[in-house]
Amino acid sequence: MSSTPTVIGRTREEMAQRLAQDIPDGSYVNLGIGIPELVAKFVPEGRELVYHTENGLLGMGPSPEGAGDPELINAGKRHVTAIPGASFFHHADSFSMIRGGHIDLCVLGALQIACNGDLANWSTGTPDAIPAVGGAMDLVAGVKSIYVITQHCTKDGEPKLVESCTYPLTGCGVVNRIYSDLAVVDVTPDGFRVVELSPGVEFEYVRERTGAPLLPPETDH
Amino acid sequence: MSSTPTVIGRTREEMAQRLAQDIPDGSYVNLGIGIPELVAKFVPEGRELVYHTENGLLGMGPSPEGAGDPELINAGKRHVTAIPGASFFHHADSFSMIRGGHIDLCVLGALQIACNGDLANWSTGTPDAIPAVGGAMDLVAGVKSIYVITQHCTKDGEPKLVESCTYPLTGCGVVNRIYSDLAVVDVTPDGFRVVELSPGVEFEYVRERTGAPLLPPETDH
Amino acid sequence: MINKQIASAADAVADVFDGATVMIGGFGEAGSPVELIHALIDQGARGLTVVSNNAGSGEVGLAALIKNERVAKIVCSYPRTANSTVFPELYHSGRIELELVPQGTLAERIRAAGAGIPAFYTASAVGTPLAEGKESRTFDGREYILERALKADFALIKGKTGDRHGNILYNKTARNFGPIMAMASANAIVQVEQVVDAGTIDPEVVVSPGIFVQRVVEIAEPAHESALVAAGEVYP
Amino acid sequence: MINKQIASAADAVADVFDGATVMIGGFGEAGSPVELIHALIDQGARGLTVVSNNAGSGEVGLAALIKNERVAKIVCSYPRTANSTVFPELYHSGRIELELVPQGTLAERIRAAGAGIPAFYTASAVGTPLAEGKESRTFDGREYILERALKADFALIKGKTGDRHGNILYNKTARNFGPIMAMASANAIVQVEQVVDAGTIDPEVVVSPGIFVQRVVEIAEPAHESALVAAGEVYP
Repeated sequence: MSSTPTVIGRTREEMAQRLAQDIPDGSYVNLGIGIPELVAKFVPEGRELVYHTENGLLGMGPSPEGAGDPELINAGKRHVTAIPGASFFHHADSFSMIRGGHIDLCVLGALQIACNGDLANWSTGTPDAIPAVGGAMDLVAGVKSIYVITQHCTKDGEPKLVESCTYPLTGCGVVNRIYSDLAVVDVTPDGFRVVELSPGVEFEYVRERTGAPLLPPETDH
Repeated sequence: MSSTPTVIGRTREEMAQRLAQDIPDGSYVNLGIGIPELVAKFVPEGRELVYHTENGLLGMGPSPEGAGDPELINAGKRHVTAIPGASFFHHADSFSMIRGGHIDLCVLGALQIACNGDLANWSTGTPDAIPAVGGAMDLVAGVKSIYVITQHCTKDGEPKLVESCTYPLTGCGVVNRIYSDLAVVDVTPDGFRVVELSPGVEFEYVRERTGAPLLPPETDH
Repeated sequence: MINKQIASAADAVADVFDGATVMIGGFGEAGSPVELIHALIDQGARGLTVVSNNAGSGEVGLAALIKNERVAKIVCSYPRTANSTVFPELYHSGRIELELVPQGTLAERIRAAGAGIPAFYTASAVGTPLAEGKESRTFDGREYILERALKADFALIKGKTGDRHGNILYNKTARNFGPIMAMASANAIVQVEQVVDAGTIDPEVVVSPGIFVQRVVEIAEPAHESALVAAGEVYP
Repeated sequence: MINKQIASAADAVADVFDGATVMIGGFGEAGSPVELIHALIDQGARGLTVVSNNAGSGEVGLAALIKNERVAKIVCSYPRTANSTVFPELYHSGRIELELVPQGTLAERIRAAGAGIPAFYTASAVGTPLAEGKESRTFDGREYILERALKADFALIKGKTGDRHGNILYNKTARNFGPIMAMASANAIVQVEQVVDAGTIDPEVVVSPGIFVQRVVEIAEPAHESALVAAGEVYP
């Protein structure tokens, strides 16, 4: 078995692709900066999603071909486009959409997720870091469903799915589901439960890399 | 003296005209329903005022000649026009202008005004009346200056300027100045003070028709 | 694909349930969604809590809904109207409950619900009978009262132009409560004179972004309440 | 006659005083009023409290204002930027104070000030370090924190088109904080590419009604921050 692949589980693109399958047609979606942004590329044919970017655009389209408009950007400050049917609005209206529960889904990255749904994704809490939170706390407090897309472990091999977050929280009990390289994991009243293992990944392998009790997939009855 | 005039003091038009002299150029003004509406006709040449109507129009113009638009109305539900430079907006934005202190002056009618500036102008408190308040409480709480335009006494000869309102209040300590048929009266920390008597009206005559102590005009020093 | 256009007013209000809270746009007749209200009368839901600035006039539109005793309670700033005996009659005989709210507080409570703000402080109504029983608190030396958000199950709104995304433009002062009631309602139903293709409305001028609107109905030539009242019409 | 147009950016910011609270529009470079900020640097006011979503980039615009040590405190949601060492340097050496506010709470606090709401409740930041020391309260079984309105003496805003009444249109996502900062500031100063005759802007599409704007300055060809940074420019 010297041909064991060096990569086990899903790549970033595959994680984004897997998550994209679970977004219902017609959803209003806010995609965080980084891997979450990849999700838009993988939405299955025939589904129409409307993307919200908190800096004041509903109906965000992909990055423009050629030169962009420095006044048409997304929350990550990248040049984007507006689809037919888009609208621009000010920040208070934009966060009314978020805080008021009008957005169906937000996809975010994470530093840590606790088994009660607590999320830490804005600060490592180190004293020399410049604290910066942006709209993360508003998104997790207001959007109907919060999906996290993340590597299962840090680069140092530490679990990101934990009993209790050690980093400063973004929100309490807010995460609904995690799409990692190793598995799709739901946050349930009983804690983490695997919904689906990535191809070629064993439950035990994921359990060992999870910092809190992990329930196996529910068997069909 | 059998030629004593039956009308003493200012007519409704003259009250409106007198008040109009005191509105500075460039003011944002909300005019209540009834006599206050007359004020717009008497603004001195060379002054530009911008009229706000709480149902969503800044830059209200006069009633249209000919048929009006049933969807272009003022707070009194009368057909109006919009001046060049006008804007339409929704009710939360409209009352942000009011509550946020952006409007310079509101002119209102009154049932009673107390010498501490309390105003009653929305209900006689009779049990069979249908209570209806509209925007009056928001206006008196939010607009920078509140001028009342009113007959000095009721049709039954009862004073409207009183020690303490017996009718339900619209707001506490909100009235700055009263323009009546008999006088212009300021609400001061010391109570009612005549600023100016109407032509041909004696101070004593006004004092007798005022239900609270009335201070004479301050003499020039 | 997203397509919020509904074939008829009847279809658009089909699921309004007994006891629902229904916001109804309009300031007087401007912005009053007459056709949607008539469809709601036909639909038959009862025991409604209606949130609307006024209580209608004549015996059409909102006044007809009240006259037909579908409204258990109205939340309103100014239920007194020149041309209606409908509300006063039911009110005096105790067949309709009234919650009287200052107009700006009404607007802000609705906006708060749409914006996810459960409660806020305002100086409006402090020291008046409408502040009785409300919590009060001083900030920077001024007294304020606490007001709660006001949300609804449905909103009936009159716009001018819409598209399949639910983007809405309004006409002049008929805009009034429409945009905020759309925000505050689980199901915002908007009648417009014309449904246009997505992209026809400039994104810079959209008044109600589609996310706040669930259903759009085309009513090409909406009736004006004042014309119906002048003609002595009675609905149904 | 009402004419809010001011001849120059310098004239428009002439009365900004030491210690003033100044809101500065923009999300990243979109909507950043570079020319007004540079005029403020030239003007010389110090000890400012700046309210702005970010802390600027490079050594132009907001970053230059900070670099020149005019800012005693910044109220901000995301002061970390790709192309600036200016804020981190001053922050680490204790020469600038930071009040970190979640972006939506920042927007709502600004809007509240403009709307005459002294305080409101929000669920954002509940249970996080940014809720420490804040009052909390439960409504309908959910916990919220109390947030206060945030007002300013001046606002520097970038619009696209204006008129003598102060009506303003914005450009795409450069709208962001402009309309609410105008509401919340005693003196809202807006630079626009073009001042047009009153009546040119359709009253249906006005974004900032003139009542919220005190001064309008025409800057026909405003600089883009990213272009200045790419060119290595430093102000002054």
